[in-house]
Amino acid sequence: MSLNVENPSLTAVLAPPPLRLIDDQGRAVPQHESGGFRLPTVETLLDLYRQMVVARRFDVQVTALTRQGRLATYPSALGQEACEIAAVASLAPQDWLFPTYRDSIALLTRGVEPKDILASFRGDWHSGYDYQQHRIAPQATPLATQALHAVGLATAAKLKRDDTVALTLLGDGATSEGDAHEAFNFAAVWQAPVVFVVQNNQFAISVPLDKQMACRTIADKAIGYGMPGYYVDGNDVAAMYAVISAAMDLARSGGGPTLIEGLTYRIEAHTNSDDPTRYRTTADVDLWRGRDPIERLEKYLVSQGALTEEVRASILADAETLATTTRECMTEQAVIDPLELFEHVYSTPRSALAEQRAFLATELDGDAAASAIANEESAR
Amino acid sequence: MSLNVENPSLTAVLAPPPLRLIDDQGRAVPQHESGGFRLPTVETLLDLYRQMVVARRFDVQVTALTRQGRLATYPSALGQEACEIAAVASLAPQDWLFPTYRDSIALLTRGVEPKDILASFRGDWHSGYDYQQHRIAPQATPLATQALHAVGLATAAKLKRDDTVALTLLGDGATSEGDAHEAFNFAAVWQAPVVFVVQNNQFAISVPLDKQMACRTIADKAIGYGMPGYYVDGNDVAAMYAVISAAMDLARSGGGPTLIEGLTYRIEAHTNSDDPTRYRTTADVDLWRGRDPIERLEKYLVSQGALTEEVRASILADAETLATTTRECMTEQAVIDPLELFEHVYSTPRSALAEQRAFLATELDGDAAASAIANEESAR
Amino acid sequence: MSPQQTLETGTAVRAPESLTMAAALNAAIRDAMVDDPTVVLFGEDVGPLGGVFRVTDGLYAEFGETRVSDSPLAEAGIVGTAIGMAMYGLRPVVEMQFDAFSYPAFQQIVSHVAKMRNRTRGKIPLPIVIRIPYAGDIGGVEHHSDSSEAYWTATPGLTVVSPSNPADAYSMLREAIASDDPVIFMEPKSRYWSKASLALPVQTEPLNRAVVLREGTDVTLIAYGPTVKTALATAEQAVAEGLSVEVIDLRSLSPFDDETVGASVRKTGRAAIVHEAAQFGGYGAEVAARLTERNFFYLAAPILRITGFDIPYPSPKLEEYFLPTPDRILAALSTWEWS
Amino acid sequence: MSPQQTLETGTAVRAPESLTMAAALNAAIRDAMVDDPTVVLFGEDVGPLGGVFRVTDGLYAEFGETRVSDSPLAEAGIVGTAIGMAMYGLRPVVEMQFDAFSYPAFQQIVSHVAKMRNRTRGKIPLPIVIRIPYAGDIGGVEHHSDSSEAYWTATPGLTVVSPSNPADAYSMLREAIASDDPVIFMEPKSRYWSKASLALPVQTEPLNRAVVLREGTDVTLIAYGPTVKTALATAEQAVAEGLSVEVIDLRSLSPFDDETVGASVRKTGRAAIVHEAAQFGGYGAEVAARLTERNFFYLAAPILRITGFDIPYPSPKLEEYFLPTPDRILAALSTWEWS
Ligand SMILES: Cc1ncc(C[n+]2csc(CCOP(=O)(O)OP(=O)(O)O)c2C)c(N)n1
Ligand SMILES: Cc1ncc(C[n+]2csc(CCOP(=O)(O)OP(=O)(O)O)c2C)c(N)n1
Ligand SMILES: [Mg+2]
Ligand SMILES: [Mg+2]
Repeated sequence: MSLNVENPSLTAVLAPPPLRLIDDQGRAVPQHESGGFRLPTVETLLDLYRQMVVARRFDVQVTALTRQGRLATYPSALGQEACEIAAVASLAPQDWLFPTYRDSIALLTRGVEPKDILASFRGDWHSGYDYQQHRIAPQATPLATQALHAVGLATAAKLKRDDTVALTLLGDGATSEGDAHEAFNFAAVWQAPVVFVVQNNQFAISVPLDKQMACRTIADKAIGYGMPGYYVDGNDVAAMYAVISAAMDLARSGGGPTLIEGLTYRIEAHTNSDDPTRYRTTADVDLWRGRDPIERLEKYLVSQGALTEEVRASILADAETLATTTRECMTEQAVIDPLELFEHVYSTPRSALAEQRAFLATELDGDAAASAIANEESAR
Repeated sequence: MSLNVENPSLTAVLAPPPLRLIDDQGRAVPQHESGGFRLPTVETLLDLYRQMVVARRFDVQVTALTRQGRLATYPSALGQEACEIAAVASLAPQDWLFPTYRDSIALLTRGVEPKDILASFRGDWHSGYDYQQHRIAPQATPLATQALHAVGLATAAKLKRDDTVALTLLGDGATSEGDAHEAFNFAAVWQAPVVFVVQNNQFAISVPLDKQMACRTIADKAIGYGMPGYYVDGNDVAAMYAVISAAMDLARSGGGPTLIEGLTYRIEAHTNSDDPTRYRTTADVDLWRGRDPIERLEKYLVSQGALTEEVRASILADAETLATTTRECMTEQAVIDPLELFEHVYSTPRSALAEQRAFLATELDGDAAASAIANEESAR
Repeated sequence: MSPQQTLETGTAVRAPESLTMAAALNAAIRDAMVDDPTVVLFGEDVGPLGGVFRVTDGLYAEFGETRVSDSPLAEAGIVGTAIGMAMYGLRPVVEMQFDAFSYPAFQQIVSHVAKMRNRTRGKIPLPIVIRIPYAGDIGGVEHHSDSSEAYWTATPGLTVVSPSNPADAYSMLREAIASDDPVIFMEPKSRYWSKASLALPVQTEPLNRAVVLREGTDVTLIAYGPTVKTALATAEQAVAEGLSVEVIDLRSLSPFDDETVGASVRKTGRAAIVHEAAQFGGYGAEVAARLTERNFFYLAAPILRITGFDIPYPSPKLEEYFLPTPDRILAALSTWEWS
Repeated sequence: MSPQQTLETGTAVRAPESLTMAAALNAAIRDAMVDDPTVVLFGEDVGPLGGVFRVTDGLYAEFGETRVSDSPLAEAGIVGTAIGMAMYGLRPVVEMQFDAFSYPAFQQIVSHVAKMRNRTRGKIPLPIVIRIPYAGDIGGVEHHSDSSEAYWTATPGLTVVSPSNPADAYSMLREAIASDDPVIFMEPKSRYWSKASLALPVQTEPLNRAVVLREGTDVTLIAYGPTVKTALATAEQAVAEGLSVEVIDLRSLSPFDDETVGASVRKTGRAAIVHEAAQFGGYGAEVAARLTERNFFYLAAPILRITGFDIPYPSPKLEEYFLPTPDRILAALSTWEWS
């Protein structure tokens, strides 16, 4: 598999073209080239469009806040909206999502409040939303580890005869980890109702795909586990949605796991502390800017007469409202009690932790007393 | 992939038949069914036969010694001789072998003395042969870990422009480990001169293949790494030898890694402490006894007039000589100095270890003195 | 066997029978599974084979594939999927076949099992039991005799326990399965075949408490898992030397029962800790350090550690030189100045 | 920059320049690669990017793909292949991107890197350096601030070191690469940007020795890596309180320099160890236990451990409450009875 996507002849020799339902120019792909998948309805696509636009606005806003130093870190998904939104849109309410650090817009799309998403990135606590309510696991940092959690949860649901499916997002780099392999294999052997969506953004931080794997496509890996695999244009939300939804249905009906690769690109740096000019050219980035998933769908929707100026304006207004909410939530300082550090490590109380908590409490009291005295003195 | 090999219709649906050059009845497979591989010469096959017979005699002998409680443990490879011997026979002198606990007969075939093979199984030391001389890594117990070592060594050889190839043996169960995946992937990305030979004996201790993986064949896994994969009848030494040799040539000429699956069966228990009646039927074992790799080749060689009674007698004599050597080496007690415990942990001396060594030395002296006194007393 | 009374757990009390530790562990899992349909068991060879040490013998036959299953051979996979199951309300009991084979699961254990509850502000507890047969003295080949407790006890978020006898094995495992916290349950291999007469379901001391197994006045000997037997033998042997040895079985390694052990040390003024693992950075360091910190002015002598040497666990023919013995322990105690 | 003399290593002495610890580490790898063609470097993002901390900056450009390379993203793979390379005569230097991301390599490190030499009776040494950026105080999100030293120091067969300043960073890394033993080289992230003026190639104390960084008479304060700075600040602050603090930088965690540290403790009669990792089962336990064992009758008070709490490393906004500070250290010292 080659990173060198500008060279279509090379890519063509090595891998089949990814599945598309809407092409680069925003035109519907002929039925016979669509691998048996059907283009979602215009209503569905319009909804996906709205979610992508809102998600991007959020992403851009948070990136800006991060540049201002207001967040500890933020991994942007700019350019990957089609994968992220299609994944979330394919979930039924009872399904679970297992995201990574990169998938904040997936959380947003599933209804998590900006302030709760940002809690971890601004350093308040390691993770900050209601997992049960949203049915979203904490965003995972240790790569590919969450894929196993997804398989376990899906298997538990199957054992309980619930019709819950788990969907997990992974990066291309993460597929190299042993945990990814074990997750794929356990899922296939146990016929777990789980869907693996690999966002192949062609880089693991600075490492390009051809130093990461030598297979034609990531989807090919599915063969070695005995599950279906799909190689999809990850900037075509229609295709991603159609394929993921089909996989969810398959899983829900007892058909086991599916591996889906969405070929896409990360437009922003890996995180704010990354310098992508060290490992890729502006030309490469520009090429992929030109393949923008939102613009592509926009062309299609406009061509269908579905995206009127009115609708567009209302979507943009939604996006702006969200951006405002996002900025505003950063002005409220979360109240974090240092003594909470000791609260959640165990459910069974431990005397040693109680001692350490008491120690910190005394220290804090001392500090408070000291600063009270200092304040008094300076007030004099 | 199904364990239920008695049901050919099922297997046939799920997987292609494994590659064979000599069939169950000892007949050469027609050229057009041999996947482009050529039957080795009769001389080569006769040599492989001799090595298999000798190896089996060793294995039977060691199993007997183990039953007598003379070894801590011994994992037998009875029934898997075609894989083991074909692998070793495909090695050039400069090549390295990375075996597991199960592959003692591979060591034997590469020239390691019985006493040096058995050092670890009788509990003298963790491993006991000359690695550099034989170019064999220590037999690995933590599953699949050695596959990564093989890839590393092969890559080092490539960097040094040596024409060394590394071959590693793995079990079917071991392919489930994350390390196997990482080894396959590193090898493919780095185009390392390494050959992976998976002995699919259809069990990982008690766990049958269908609880281990859901793919058609283990060889299929190669697709997901972008390397060639071969599904071979692991009881046909001719096919195993032809395929492994071709893979070694490919690796040596810069063509990168190959994954080879040999479908075989472990006739004995997993180790002497295993009770296989708990997880498989005698009928199953008998079925596979009937597919014996040595008998199959014997039929072929006899049909070719290559295995005369004279030759057979000389081979059996060789085997008996080896069995005798093996029994005899068990009567010599290896001299193991407890103080050697501290010798090899680090190359840089450590005062704490020197102290502990001195402590043990004093203790041993004390014991010696005490038993000397006791002896004296009892002599009085 | 007539039911005598129904405990809270719903398990009837059975007549006393002679049970090995392996059988007691087996009974504990079985009873927990009967009482609580959310308890599931999986791992390598735990199904039809009943585990390489037969701890799960018969459970597959009794509970079937949905509750007891052989997993693919991958330890990170086992622990990682157990995490997902626990997130969905199950209580997985998983087995690492031998101690050293828990290492592939290290990341899942340290970065997730130990931290999930804290990460989620208590919202995702992980009631998982990870059973690890550990330690040596069974003539095992390399990688089959490791003592890995120090890795787990150094990890905040884990509860680490080790029974030394069949009664505790039963009681502690039941409590571990019932706990909402993840528990690393370390089973001393060399004690699997030790026997006791038990009327199940037996309940011993709470999971987080140490017990004084034998009272004494001169020295506190602290042990756990496989070395408890050694410590008791030492105490017996010490009588002849006029030494009164108090023996403590820690049972819980993390948390450490400061109260029970501290009281003993303050009484005797001398203490030694015995374990199989290497000394440097071993669990005994924590025991010695914290007891000294908290009871320094009661101590007549430094706390000693009688442990394995700072080397990898040796091959079968050499393990006798490695393992702490009563003689070695008594010799160590005699290095103290006894004024 | 004019060559002044050619050392044994073949590296010319350069004029003094101001270098960060990251730059000193970079120079050490570079010089080692120039001197020894068997040194190779690989890991995640160590190539064109130069590592996420830029420790390998420029090396890919200078030495090319055959000696410096980005590997697939798999830590067991990185360490496992390094083992194979070392078996074939190379000296791999590999990077674990952040401390917690060394955990997937745990089995390869503990069961092979640490044990290969012993297993083979010295016939297969493994000259591998595993660089691990560790510890916190950089406002990192979860998993980016772990202190994992206790896992490695509890493992016989590993050498574990940690520099606290640029000069040691250079010298110790050169020595680690030259060592025939595998070395876990722990780099304190928060000190990467600390500077010193150095004339490379600089050679400081031998790899296995601790150094007394500041002499004092009342207390020995023992630190390593990130907390050395804290310890020095404490000593400075203590002057005002009339307390003379001796500061020791351990440098080598395993082996432990009993001689140097023991001498100091016997002199002062009081000691405390400072580290970021949690206290329970942390490396400080070994330090306290062994110093007490060996120097009990010189001690006027128990050895204290001023460390992180027994909790997972906290989120950025809470790390200030977790990390040992001079105030906290001085407060701890004041709990001793100072007669
Ligand atoms: C086990 C582990 N190793 C290393 C890292 C450090 N790391 C964080 S993101 C990253 C690259 C991941 O690439 P990919 O999986 O393609 O996801 P992407 O960031 O492109 O979305 C690395 C190496 C980690 N988080 N976990
Ligand atoms: C990492 C690891 N986990 C578990 C084990 C225990 N174990 C030893 S052999 C074995 C089964 C291996 O099966 P397979 O790979 O098929 O090889 P076979 O024994 O059939 O040759 C298991 C589970 C181990 N050695 N290493
Ligand atoms: Mg990526
Ligand atoms: Mg097998």
